[in-house]
Amino acid sequence: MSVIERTTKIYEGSRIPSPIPTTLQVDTSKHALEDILTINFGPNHPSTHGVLRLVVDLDGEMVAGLSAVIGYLHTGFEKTMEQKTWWKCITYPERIDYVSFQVNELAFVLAIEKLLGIDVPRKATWMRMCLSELTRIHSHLVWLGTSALELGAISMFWYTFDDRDATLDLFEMVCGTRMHTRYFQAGGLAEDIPEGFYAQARAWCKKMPKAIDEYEAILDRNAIWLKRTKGIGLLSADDAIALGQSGPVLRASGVNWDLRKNMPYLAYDEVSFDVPVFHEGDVYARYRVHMEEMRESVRIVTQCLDRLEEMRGEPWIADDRKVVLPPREELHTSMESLIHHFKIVTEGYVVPEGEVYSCVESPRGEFGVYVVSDGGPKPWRVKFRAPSFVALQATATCMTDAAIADMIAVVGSLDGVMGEVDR
Amino acid sequence: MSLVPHVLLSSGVNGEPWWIAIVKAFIVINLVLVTFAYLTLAERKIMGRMQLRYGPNRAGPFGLLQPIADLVKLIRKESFFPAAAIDVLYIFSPFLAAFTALCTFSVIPWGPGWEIGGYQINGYVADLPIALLLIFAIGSIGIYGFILGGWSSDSKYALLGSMRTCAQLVSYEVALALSVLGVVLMSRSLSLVDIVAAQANETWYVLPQFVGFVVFLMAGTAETARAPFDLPEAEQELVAGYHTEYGGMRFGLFSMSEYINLITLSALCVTLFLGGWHGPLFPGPIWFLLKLFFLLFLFIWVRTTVPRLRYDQLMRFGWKVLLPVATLNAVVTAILVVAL
Amino acid sequence: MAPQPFGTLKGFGVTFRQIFRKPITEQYPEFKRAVYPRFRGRHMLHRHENGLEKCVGCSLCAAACPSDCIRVVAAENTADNRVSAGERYARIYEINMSRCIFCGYCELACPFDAITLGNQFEISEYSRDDLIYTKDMLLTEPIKRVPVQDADLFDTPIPAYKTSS
Amino acid sequence: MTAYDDVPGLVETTGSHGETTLVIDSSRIVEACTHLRDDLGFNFLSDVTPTDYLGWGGRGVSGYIGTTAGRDLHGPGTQGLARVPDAKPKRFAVNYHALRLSDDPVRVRLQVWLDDGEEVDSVVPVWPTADWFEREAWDMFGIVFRGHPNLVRILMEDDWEGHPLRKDYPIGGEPVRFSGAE
Repeated sequence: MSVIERTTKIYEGSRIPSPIPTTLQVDTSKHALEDILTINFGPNHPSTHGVLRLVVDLDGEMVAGLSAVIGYLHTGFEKTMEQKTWWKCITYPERIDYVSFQVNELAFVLAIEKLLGIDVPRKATWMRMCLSELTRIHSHLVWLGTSALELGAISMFWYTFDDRDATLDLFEMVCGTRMHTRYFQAGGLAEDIPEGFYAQARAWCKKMPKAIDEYEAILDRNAIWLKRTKGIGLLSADDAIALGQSGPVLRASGVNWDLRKNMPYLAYDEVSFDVPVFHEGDVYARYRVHMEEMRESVRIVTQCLDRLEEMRGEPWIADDRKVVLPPREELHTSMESLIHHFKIVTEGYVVPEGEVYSCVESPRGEFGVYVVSDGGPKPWRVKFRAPSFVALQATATCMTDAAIADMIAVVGSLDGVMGEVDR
Repeated sequence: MSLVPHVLLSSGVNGEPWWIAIVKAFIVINLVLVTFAYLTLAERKIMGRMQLRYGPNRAGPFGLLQPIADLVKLIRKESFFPAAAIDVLYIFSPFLAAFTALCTFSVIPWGPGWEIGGYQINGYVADLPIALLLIFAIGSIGIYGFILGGWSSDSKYALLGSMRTCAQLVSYEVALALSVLGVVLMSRSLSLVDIVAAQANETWYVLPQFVGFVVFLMAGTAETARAPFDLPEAEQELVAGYHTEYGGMRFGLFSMSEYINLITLSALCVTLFLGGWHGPLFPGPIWFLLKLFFLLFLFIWVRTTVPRLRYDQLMRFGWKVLLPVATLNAVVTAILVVAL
Repeated sequence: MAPQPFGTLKGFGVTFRQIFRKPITEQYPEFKRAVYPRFRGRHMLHRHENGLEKCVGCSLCAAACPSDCIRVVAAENTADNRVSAGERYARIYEINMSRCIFCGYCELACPFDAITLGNQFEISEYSRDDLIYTKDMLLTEPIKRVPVQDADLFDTPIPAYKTSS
Repeated sequence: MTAYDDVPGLVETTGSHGETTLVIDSSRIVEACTHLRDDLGFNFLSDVTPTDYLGWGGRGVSGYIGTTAGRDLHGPGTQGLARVPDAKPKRFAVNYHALRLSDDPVRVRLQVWLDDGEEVDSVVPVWPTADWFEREAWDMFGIVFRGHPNLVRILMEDDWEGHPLRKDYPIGGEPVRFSGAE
């Protein structure tokens, strides 16, 4: 990883507002206070990605002060998970960031597996990668549709959601639900891959790049789109790192950092893909990163499919009777299997004492799970490191010299999912 | 007789009786209202097809009863108003907007005129020597409806919306007026009937006045607050702009006046640049409608495709691009008209 | 970057082309999209071919439920009242569907394949009380049916709990 | 392990599961963080996570059986409940997950132990991203970060009482709704 030399200067030094990093305060020397109009954007507003509330001080059309207020979707996931067994907890992380469900589940399952020290069959690893990338594309499509909608390009929403539906079809076929699948289990996958998946996924892989071309035809060269996104919401590489940004926001600021590349998990070191990096640090760069990442993800999915097709008939979950539910057909023949089944379902499997931090590259950046186990069947503490939570911290820094319309564009480009922010 | 304005008495250059004008005005208003109703349906249908969906198709065959269903819904809604609103202005503004919008159509010519039962019936409601000015004048009054509505409803979003409306409409009015100057110079008249007649003799003004035509369309888009210049009601920024606090039929009136302004503007564009009702084969009104629908389709198409401009970009575009271009166009036309 | 008027026009071409494509809208109440065989929808309780219920009231599903939406009260089968094939049967079996997250853990947990998540997804009601499904409702075949994709193509080589054991 | 010997206030270095944990004296956390950032290149703070260990080790826990590494039953016949987890020094642990965002990326966890009511210095001057994390920690656990620019609640309402993620915070008594048939 390295910070790529910028060809154009974004801005000098750091712009993190002081003393409070995450709120922009009205500069009384610049703005006459009686001209300031304070407005609540949200929690109910067409373009706040759910329930984000921005308290904005406006000087005419310009944003003079801003602070983000969050917590409207706080549902206490972390507390709830302390009351459930590890097995049941797997259904929770995906509901936190409901757009990148599968990746969140992966992070949590990886954390459990790290504590357990369990070996995962390679088929499960590759399928996990495949589904993670599908999730990434799904999330980026939702992002693209809604962000374009917020800038007024209404049609994009329907085009992206068409392809998103095709993506979700794959999830429905494999996992049984279109979102929130609980398909990844500690030790591997919940079920084998259905035979029809390969063909449909391949057809999807063929279709997707064309669809991305179409999106770019609408937006990429559109004069208004360029005007609205270029040079807006600037964030320098230093500021992005200092503010803990990750994922597309960080890569749009010129930092070549991708957990899949730099700290590979699963089998990301065995597939070839590029990490798109743009150095402008503005909304347009973030848009470009999202578009390129979708292309790269399609590449990864194709490679995963190639490998998965070779692995037909291989086991998809570890044969560890203390953790994994015994095979279905054994329940009627083997007493021991039935006992294990009952023990795992009622008590849950126990996870050795320890604390781990496991992180994956979610569509929004570094999604981390910090898990403490006391050796019992329930987690002692679960904490999610939510990339959107961090991304929203950067709103004030990005929002220098911005108009209301820019604010919408910037908040959209930071790609916050409120379920994840508030947890 | 003395109660009837002088305008109507002298309306017909061909001596049309005044009561025919009133009947015609009634018919035209209703036709415009029907066009408005089905324009909303057409917009939703066309946008739907462009967005891979059907658009409304449940109310009646092909959703043809949808406008009526919408009307019934709007009328049946509670007509509340915010406690802090200035109620007189709050209630008055939608009516002002709707009234002025309906008024302006009166001077648009849509046919050659016919003689039925010995009576001369002209293809317009009124032919004024200053028809073009009248449209702009009444249109400017209509802006008050939007501004007052947003201001009096005592909501910050509505206030921002009316601020934007105010600035945008005033700015683009200038470019709009300048863009038609070339046409006026070429036809040497402010009367729309004369302008149409002049185009029938020479050529459609869209060819010699192409720059004026483009500027007119752009400024007109801004004037009617359509995408990409729909900042006064930018949903993603200002929730609904100046009519955030309006509901029921009052909102319906605002919405109606916007659409009727769009229809009027397209009709004006047809009259000024596309040869009015003239065309081969079909009778005049058909040609008029065809050209009108083409322009309306264009507006809908634009709305489906492009993102919205930012406020300062909008202002810069209006003052720094459209206005100089329109001025230059007018000056060049003036020189050419005088020289030739 | 300078504005690119022709780039802008390209977008117009894309939107115009869509008019001639078939809309993706599915006319829902008349047309129902076929769900995949693994789809997890409304719960169903099953019976053996001889009419006895498969559920033996072991409460494993209730234990497995992450949202605690299943309530089972078991009772002993007697000679003159034999309900299930096992020793006990579920005297009360309720699912609060407004809490259910359709994770499918109950069907994974059930050792007798007595409960499965069917393909029906049209389960909205006007009242929360109506969403508390009792045993009778779960045992009867649902009135609303939805089409299902070809199971041979899409299901696992080893048929799991979706088919009867 | 030698790389971290110079970290100010280092109490001990532990490692498990391929992760390094540096236990830091709570009064010197800012020094330690500054050292980590400036001298060791840990420019990126991933996460700040407190954990409440109230009641930790109150009951026996079973070891994990059946790893590839072997079996650990803690003595037969005990149901594997003979062992209690290792005792923790104080009630709260605050974990800082730092990352060296460079070509040789390394993660390290700084751990600070606190008693109830004990305060710790804010690391916002070191890593600005700690701002919301520390606010969340205050909100959820009631840990006071000295010198934080704006230590107010972030997820809960401003007038909320208590800190929900503490182990002694009562959890809800909302019953699941059933038909009530007996």
